[in-house]
Amino acid sequence: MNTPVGLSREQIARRAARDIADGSYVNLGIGMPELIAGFIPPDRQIVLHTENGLLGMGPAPGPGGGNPELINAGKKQVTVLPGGSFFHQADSFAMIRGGHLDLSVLGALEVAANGDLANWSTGRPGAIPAVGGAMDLVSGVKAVYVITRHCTRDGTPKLVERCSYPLTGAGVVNRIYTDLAVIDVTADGFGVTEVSPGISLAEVAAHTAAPLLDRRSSAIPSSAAAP
Amino acid sequence: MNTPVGLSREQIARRAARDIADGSYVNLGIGMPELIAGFIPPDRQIVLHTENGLLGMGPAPGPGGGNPELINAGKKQVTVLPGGSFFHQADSFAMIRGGHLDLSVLGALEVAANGDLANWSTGRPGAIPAVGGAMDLVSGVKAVYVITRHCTRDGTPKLVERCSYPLTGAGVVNRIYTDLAVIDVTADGFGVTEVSPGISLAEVAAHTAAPLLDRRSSAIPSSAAAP
Amino acid sequence: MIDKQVIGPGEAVGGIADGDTVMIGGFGEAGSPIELIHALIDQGATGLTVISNNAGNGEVGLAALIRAGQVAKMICSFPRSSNSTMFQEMHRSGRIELELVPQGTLAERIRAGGAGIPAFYTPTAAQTDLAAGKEQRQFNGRPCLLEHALVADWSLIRARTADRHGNLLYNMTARNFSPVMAMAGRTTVVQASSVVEPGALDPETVVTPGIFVDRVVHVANPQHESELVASGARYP
Amino acid sequence: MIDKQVIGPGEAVGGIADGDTVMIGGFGEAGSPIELIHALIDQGATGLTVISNNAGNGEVGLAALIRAGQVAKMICSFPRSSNSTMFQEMHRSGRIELELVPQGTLAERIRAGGAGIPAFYTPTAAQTDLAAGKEQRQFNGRPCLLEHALVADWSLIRARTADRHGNLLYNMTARNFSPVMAMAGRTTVVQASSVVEPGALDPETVVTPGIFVDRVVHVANPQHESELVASGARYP
Repeated sequence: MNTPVGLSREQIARRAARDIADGSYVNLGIGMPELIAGFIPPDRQIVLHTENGLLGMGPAPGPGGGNPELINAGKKQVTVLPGGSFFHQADSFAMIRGGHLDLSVLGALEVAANGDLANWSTGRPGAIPAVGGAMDLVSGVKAVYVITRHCTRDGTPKLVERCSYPLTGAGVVNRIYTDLAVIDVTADGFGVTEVSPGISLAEVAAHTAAPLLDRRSSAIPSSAAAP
Repeated sequence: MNTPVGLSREQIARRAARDIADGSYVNLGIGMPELIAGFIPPDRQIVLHTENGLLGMGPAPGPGGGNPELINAGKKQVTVLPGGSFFHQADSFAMIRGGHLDLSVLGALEVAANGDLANWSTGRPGAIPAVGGAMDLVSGVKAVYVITRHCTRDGTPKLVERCSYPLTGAGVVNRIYTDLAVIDVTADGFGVTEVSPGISLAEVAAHTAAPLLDRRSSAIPSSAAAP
Repeated sequence: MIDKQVIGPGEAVGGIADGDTVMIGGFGEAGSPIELIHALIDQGATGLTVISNNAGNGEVGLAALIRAGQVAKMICSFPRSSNSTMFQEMHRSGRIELELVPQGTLAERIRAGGAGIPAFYTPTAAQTDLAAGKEQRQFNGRPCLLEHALVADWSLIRARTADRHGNLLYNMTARNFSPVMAMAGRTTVVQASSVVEPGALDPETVVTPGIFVDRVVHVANPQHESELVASGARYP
Repeated sequence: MIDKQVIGPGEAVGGIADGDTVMIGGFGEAGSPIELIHALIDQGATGLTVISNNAGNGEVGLAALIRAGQVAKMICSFPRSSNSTMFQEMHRSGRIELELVPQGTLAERIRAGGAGIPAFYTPTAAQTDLAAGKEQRQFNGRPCLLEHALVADWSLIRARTADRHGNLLYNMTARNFSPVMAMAGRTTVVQASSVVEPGALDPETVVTPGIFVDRVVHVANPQHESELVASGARYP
């Protein structure tokens, strides 16, 4: 089944960025979450944390301005903004594990209706597992958002009743931003708070492998998701 | 029973200082241990640690040169030597508890023949207990020396079979420097390795409330203790 | 825009409630946030649990907070002072509870609170009276105690320099407990002798990153506790 | 006189023995002590347990040490690399063991080793496959795992500046694991881009105090791993 065409990667990132409060301390995971940095509304100041040891991370350096010793967790060259600071790994993870970061935005292989997240290993025999800081982030940060395509390339739903891949953390996800919808993880399961322009709730449900609750508020029309 | 006249406080400190190896990292307790800093042989460099957050502690400042924010664990004003560094309490005690300091020199209320040390509380009803870093030092530092008068002012031996005061640590003392002798804590109990000039082993034994082993080596004549 | 600066010590300690737990930085007077403590006396919250290495000197700062009857419990390593009997009198008469903690264990429990470590083992204080009531377990052949993290509703600390993001530098041995208390306070309040713009501090030399700090108040010339004590001053 | 400086990388890694545990600093190439690693390849000790966040890139540095067959076990958080299959091949063929540890737990276990904490509890990795074989216990209503300290016979790290006492400064995000590894190594060996006299560093800004450092070797112009990888270089 082909997934209907909803938001682009950039549009998903922009939609997620809208929900990050002014003054937040935020860790953005590798991949699609990184795009969020480019869409922070101009009236807000967000402090980005990268777990390899920098608070106040700025955008990629201009041509010729980079330094191989000023990198982010994805090992890409970055910059440091005024008010930034460097620190070692134990201090960096004290920020994460001690509950000092307001938000962690991560990608996902699967998210379950009970908030379980799988994003570090397919568990396939012979695959080399690599976890990095994902388990620390989901266990320590105040809120965890997932930003992901609603389905895999072959159309398999990533939002499921129970994860089939090894867990990164149990019951850790608060909210999911996809090309098709914005979905909260509630005590009763997935609650759709927004569907993307041109997408119906029935389409979202058809591409989700778990029941959906309609939690859309008339106060937040789905057209608000338009970029 | 009057205690015979052996070494002065300064002579005990000088004797103990002779045994501190070049390049050692040392924490000196409050009181008589502090005197050791003035008797380090000039051909040796010893790095002094003070647990309130300084490595490379120097002597008291000259007149008018002090700073109430540059103090030692006894809250006296000190200086910082070239190569020194400041750090917070958790890092300071990581040095102590992580086994990075070579030597802790402490005072004592009592030392037992099994190496038990009591130096933080008399356990008297109504006394306000205060422990500071003593328990951390004895549990973490590679070697613990005690420097003390052999007896209390009223002549009661401080070297005993078993401590009567609450312990600072069990089996932690390696060596004791007193006005009368230098005594190692061995698997078999107190071993006298040196007696002070003019003092006999019998006199040391008469003022010690535990059996003494004669561990004096002919290679180290007792006159070597002369200042 | 991130600006954690507040107007004065009164605003800085606003919200501290009866029964709260408050960490107070300093080793003796070095690093003690005396203006914040005095503001807390003015503010009047009672039944406080105070976590601080010492129990104050003379009749100013922490000793004055104790004398004011606002502290129900002290968690500290060294509550004796040569020039104050405030804590001792209150403790002997049963008006203030004491939890005595070895200094290194105190620092480590505070750091653990800030770092999200609920508990850890340490050989410090094993086989002593301070092991009473604590779980014991052997590691590497040594008896160790299980020690629990300390967190606080508030941490009150003093810094030499702060920027408006809350990045902090300290002054020599006045650093002591402040960096770990900044981590372990749900709301961390800093009095700083100077406040600068973000970007004025070298990111390599920041000791406490701003993420650990909630409020910064500029106190250009903090009082020296030892001078107040020597002059026989009392607060209020 | 305290002078921890040694002559070259060969002398710096002298004494590393078969079967030793070696911590190696760095997050990817940032902070990786590449000259010390190459000296260890020349030196030839085998059966090593290596503790490092990653498992190397290309065919230089840590990847080359692995290829040389000197590593029996890796303890790391992220052994995958886009440009190296060295570790993966060795692991799949059963020639190298892997202990996978979440990055924050890895950092905290190393710090614990340096701080004399034999074990601690953390919620990280509870209820996941990485909890297998670990003790679990509830704190504050959350399941937590018991994690044991990591120590090493040797720590090999890279700094920007060292003095002859071993006080260290780092360069930006190349700091990463080095300060905690310096604490947890029985012998800590540092390659520094510049070596200065004691007193040249501001005591307020020292990141790693010299007490944690045993040997300093001056490597004025360390190679850049990414450039070596891009050029297809192999070591030796």
